[in-house]
Amino acid sequence: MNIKYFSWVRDQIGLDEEQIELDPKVNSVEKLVSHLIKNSEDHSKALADISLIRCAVNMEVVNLNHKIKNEDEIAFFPPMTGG
Amino acid sequence: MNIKYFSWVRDQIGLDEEQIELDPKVNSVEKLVSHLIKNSEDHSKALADISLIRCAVNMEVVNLNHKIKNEDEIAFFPPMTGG
Amino acid sequence: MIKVQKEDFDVNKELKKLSENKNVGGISFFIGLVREDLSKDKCHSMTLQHYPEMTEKMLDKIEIEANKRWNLIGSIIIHRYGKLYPGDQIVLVGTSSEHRKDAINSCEFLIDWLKTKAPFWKLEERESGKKWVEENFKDSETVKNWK
Amino acid sequence: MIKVQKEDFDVNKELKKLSENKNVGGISFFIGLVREDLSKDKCHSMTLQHYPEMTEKMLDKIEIEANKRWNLIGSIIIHRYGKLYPGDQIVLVGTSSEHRKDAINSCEFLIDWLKTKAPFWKLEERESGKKWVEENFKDSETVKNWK
Repeated sequence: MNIKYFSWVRDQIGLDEEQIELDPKVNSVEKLVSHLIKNSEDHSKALADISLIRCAVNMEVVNLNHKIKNEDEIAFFPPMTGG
Repeated sequence: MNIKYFSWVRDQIGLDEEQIELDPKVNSVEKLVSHLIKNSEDHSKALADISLIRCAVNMEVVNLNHKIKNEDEIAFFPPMTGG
Repeated sequence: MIKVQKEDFDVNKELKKLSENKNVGGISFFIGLVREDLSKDKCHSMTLQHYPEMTEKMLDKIEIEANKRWNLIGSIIIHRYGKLYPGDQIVLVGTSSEHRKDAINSCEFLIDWLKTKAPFWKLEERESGKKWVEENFKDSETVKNWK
Repeated sequence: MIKVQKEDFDVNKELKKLSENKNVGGISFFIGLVREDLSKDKCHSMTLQHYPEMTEKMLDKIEIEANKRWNLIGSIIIHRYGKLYPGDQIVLVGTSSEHRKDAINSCEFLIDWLKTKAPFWKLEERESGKKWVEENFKDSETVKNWK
């Protein structure tokens, strides 16, 4: 699974993107966040307050209980500020 | 008094503008219209249906009972179509 | 700023002026063009007649009104007169502000007002003959909503 | 048409394209610029980060949505990314239609949507330091009104 980070989420985690092999039990965005938080202190800090963060699965914004699979492209970022 | 005509009012009357000496009894827009209608057949035809016509006195759109005096600049025209 | 002119106008030139102030965050433009209207009764030309002194007066008034209602940094109204052809630019309204809604809403207000309050009359030369453009009742209703 | 690019854009060029069709009666533009914001905490630069594939996808989607809701003849969205400075153009929305309200309303809709639905994030370098621009709750409310 390819995971991308943007804005201050990227700054705090210190990575543009990373590849992980998804454990089949980690089958929702919410479970993925819990899994990532165990990865490092930076992950844990960046994703601590999930209310500040949005998630896109295959470039569609989804909510926390959205189902995911290993082939998906996931992105975490704060609310968008385009225009 | 200087009277200007625009659009099809101008076309029908056949004049861009005309000068008249205002009879003091002709002291409102409505009375001026009645007075002008007697001037010629073209005036009479152009001003026949007053509901189609707007009047400006000194470049402000006014209604029929607006008071007028000899020094005023009057204009008759159909509804404006700017923009 | 208002301009009533026979000549065409250059949108980039007006954009440059409206962007000079570095506190501007948003600029809105509306440009009105002569429509050929091929599907119905083809339009060959449109001649704009106007009442010059009153036009300047009304455009000034409309611009002042927009500046009262919104926080604008700059505004421009350019209205052409004379004989124009399909595709020709007739009118430009441009507004600039710190926050986008002031520019967007005032630009819409200005063009709505011009439609019924600016002393212009349009003579269209169509396939079927010459005809003065009649009042658009929708425009008269639209402008009332701004009260 | 949508474009996501580092380079600046030329409004006159886009205007020319939108006026090509002679049935166009009105064109609306909105241009967003980097504000210096002198009065508060001076802004030195703004760096726009984006999620390229998703940006293209969302901009396409937004444009299709506008074309469903209004009778448009043409539409253009250009959004820049990279490092920009006060006075620089960030975004252009342009729409053309036979009757003015379609162009005006869709242009407002598009810029409202871009604010909260286009995957861009703005890093401001201000007098007081670097800071990611936060969500504007007014923008989130505004976009809900378009439902």
